[in-house]
Amino acid sequence: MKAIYFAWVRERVGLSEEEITPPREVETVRQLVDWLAARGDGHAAAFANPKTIRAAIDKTHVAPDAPIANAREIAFFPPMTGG
Amino acid sequence: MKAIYFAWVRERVGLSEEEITPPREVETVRQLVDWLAARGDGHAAAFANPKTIRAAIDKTHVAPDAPIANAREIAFFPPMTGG
Amino acid sequence: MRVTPTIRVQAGDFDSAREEALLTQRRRDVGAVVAFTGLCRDENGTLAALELEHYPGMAEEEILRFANEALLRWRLLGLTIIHRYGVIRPGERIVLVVAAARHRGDAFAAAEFLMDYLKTRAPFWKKERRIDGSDSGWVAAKSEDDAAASRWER
Amino acid sequence: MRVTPTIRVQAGDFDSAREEALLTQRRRDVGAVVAFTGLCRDENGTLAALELEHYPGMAEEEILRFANEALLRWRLLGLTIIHRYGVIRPGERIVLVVAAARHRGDAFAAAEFLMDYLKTRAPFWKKERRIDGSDSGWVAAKSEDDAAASRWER
Repeated sequence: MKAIYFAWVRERVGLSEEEITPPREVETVRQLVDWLAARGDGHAAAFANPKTIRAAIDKTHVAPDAPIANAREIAFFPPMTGG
Repeated sequence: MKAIYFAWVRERVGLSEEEITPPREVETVRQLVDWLAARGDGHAAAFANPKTIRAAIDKTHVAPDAPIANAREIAFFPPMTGG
Repeated sequence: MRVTPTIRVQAGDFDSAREEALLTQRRRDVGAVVAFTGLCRDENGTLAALELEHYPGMAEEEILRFANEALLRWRLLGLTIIHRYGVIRPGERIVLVVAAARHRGDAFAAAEFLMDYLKTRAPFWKKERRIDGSDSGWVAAKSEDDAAASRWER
Repeated sequence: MRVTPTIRVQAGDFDSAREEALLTQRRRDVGAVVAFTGLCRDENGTLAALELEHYPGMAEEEILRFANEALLRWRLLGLTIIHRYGVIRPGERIVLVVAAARHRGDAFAAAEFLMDYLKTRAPFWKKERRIDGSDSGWVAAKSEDDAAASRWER
């Protein structure tokens, strides 16, 4: 699946997007955040405080306990500041 | 003092405005309405239902018990329908 | 800084974009502009025009009174109110309220407050002229407009 | 008659007067138009520009979702939402919401609802670039915006 990052999540990770293949036991958004945080220093900095991170699966907001099994694209970003 | 009329009050009275000299015992807006209603058929039709008439003294909304002693201009009109 | 509202009661049409531009141009502190436009509506295709009568002098004074009340209640950076009188046909503009503020809550509340008051307290009266030449009389005041205005009492 | 909202996410500026005209022209049933414009604000004179990042695709979809929710909640005759991205300087426009309705209450409520949701749920992020060349970082989400959006939950 594709992971994409926005705003300071993107800046800390150092990438706009990447292909990821989490292991089968990573089942929810929350577990994926923990798994991503272990990928390197940038990822660790980006995901240090999971409470400040929002996620969307295939362009729809999801909660931390949402399953990721069928996701093609999962996005991580800070709280939105539009308008 | 000058009495001026708007909307259907004006149409029923048949005048846009007129000079009036109410007697001394006519002290309030309510009393003036009753006095005006006795001036003729048009006035009687206009002021038949005092509850539907609003008044302003010198361009400020007033209540029926407002004194008219110092009024230069007193206006009568139906509830407003602006906007 | 004291805000001076712009108030006009006029027979002619107005240009909302120009009024909005006048409130925002050459400044960097306005974050929100709410512009309300009220138009002459004709749902069943029988209205030829509205005839809007007003009380000259009092109309401007009364609108200025509401405008100053809005400036006391909300933090506004600019305020423009224009109300037309005379013959107005379906689809034409009747009234404009533009409120500029730092924050959207102030601009929305002030514009809505002013419209509720214009509907019920500004000395204007609407008469409907039908396309068959008949005159269907004066528009009656609506109790829901009184209710809307009374929300703001305190 | 079903209303199809107009939604655009674009880098360029927009023309509010044109968008308003598109919602009202050649019709006689619109009585109220509320147009909200959000601008880039700089109160202390240190902001060079905002950089607005967005999530292409999701931004449009999410705005359409709110727009359809507004159309379910209020009786609207037309709805246009435009949100810019990219570099926006102080005084420039960021967002436009125009709601047209028979009655003003629907137009006001829909526009305010949409702005509250755009602030907190549309995938846009603002970064401030200072005139001294420094970058003061990403604008933090405000708890008062969350509170404003939560008013509409039911």
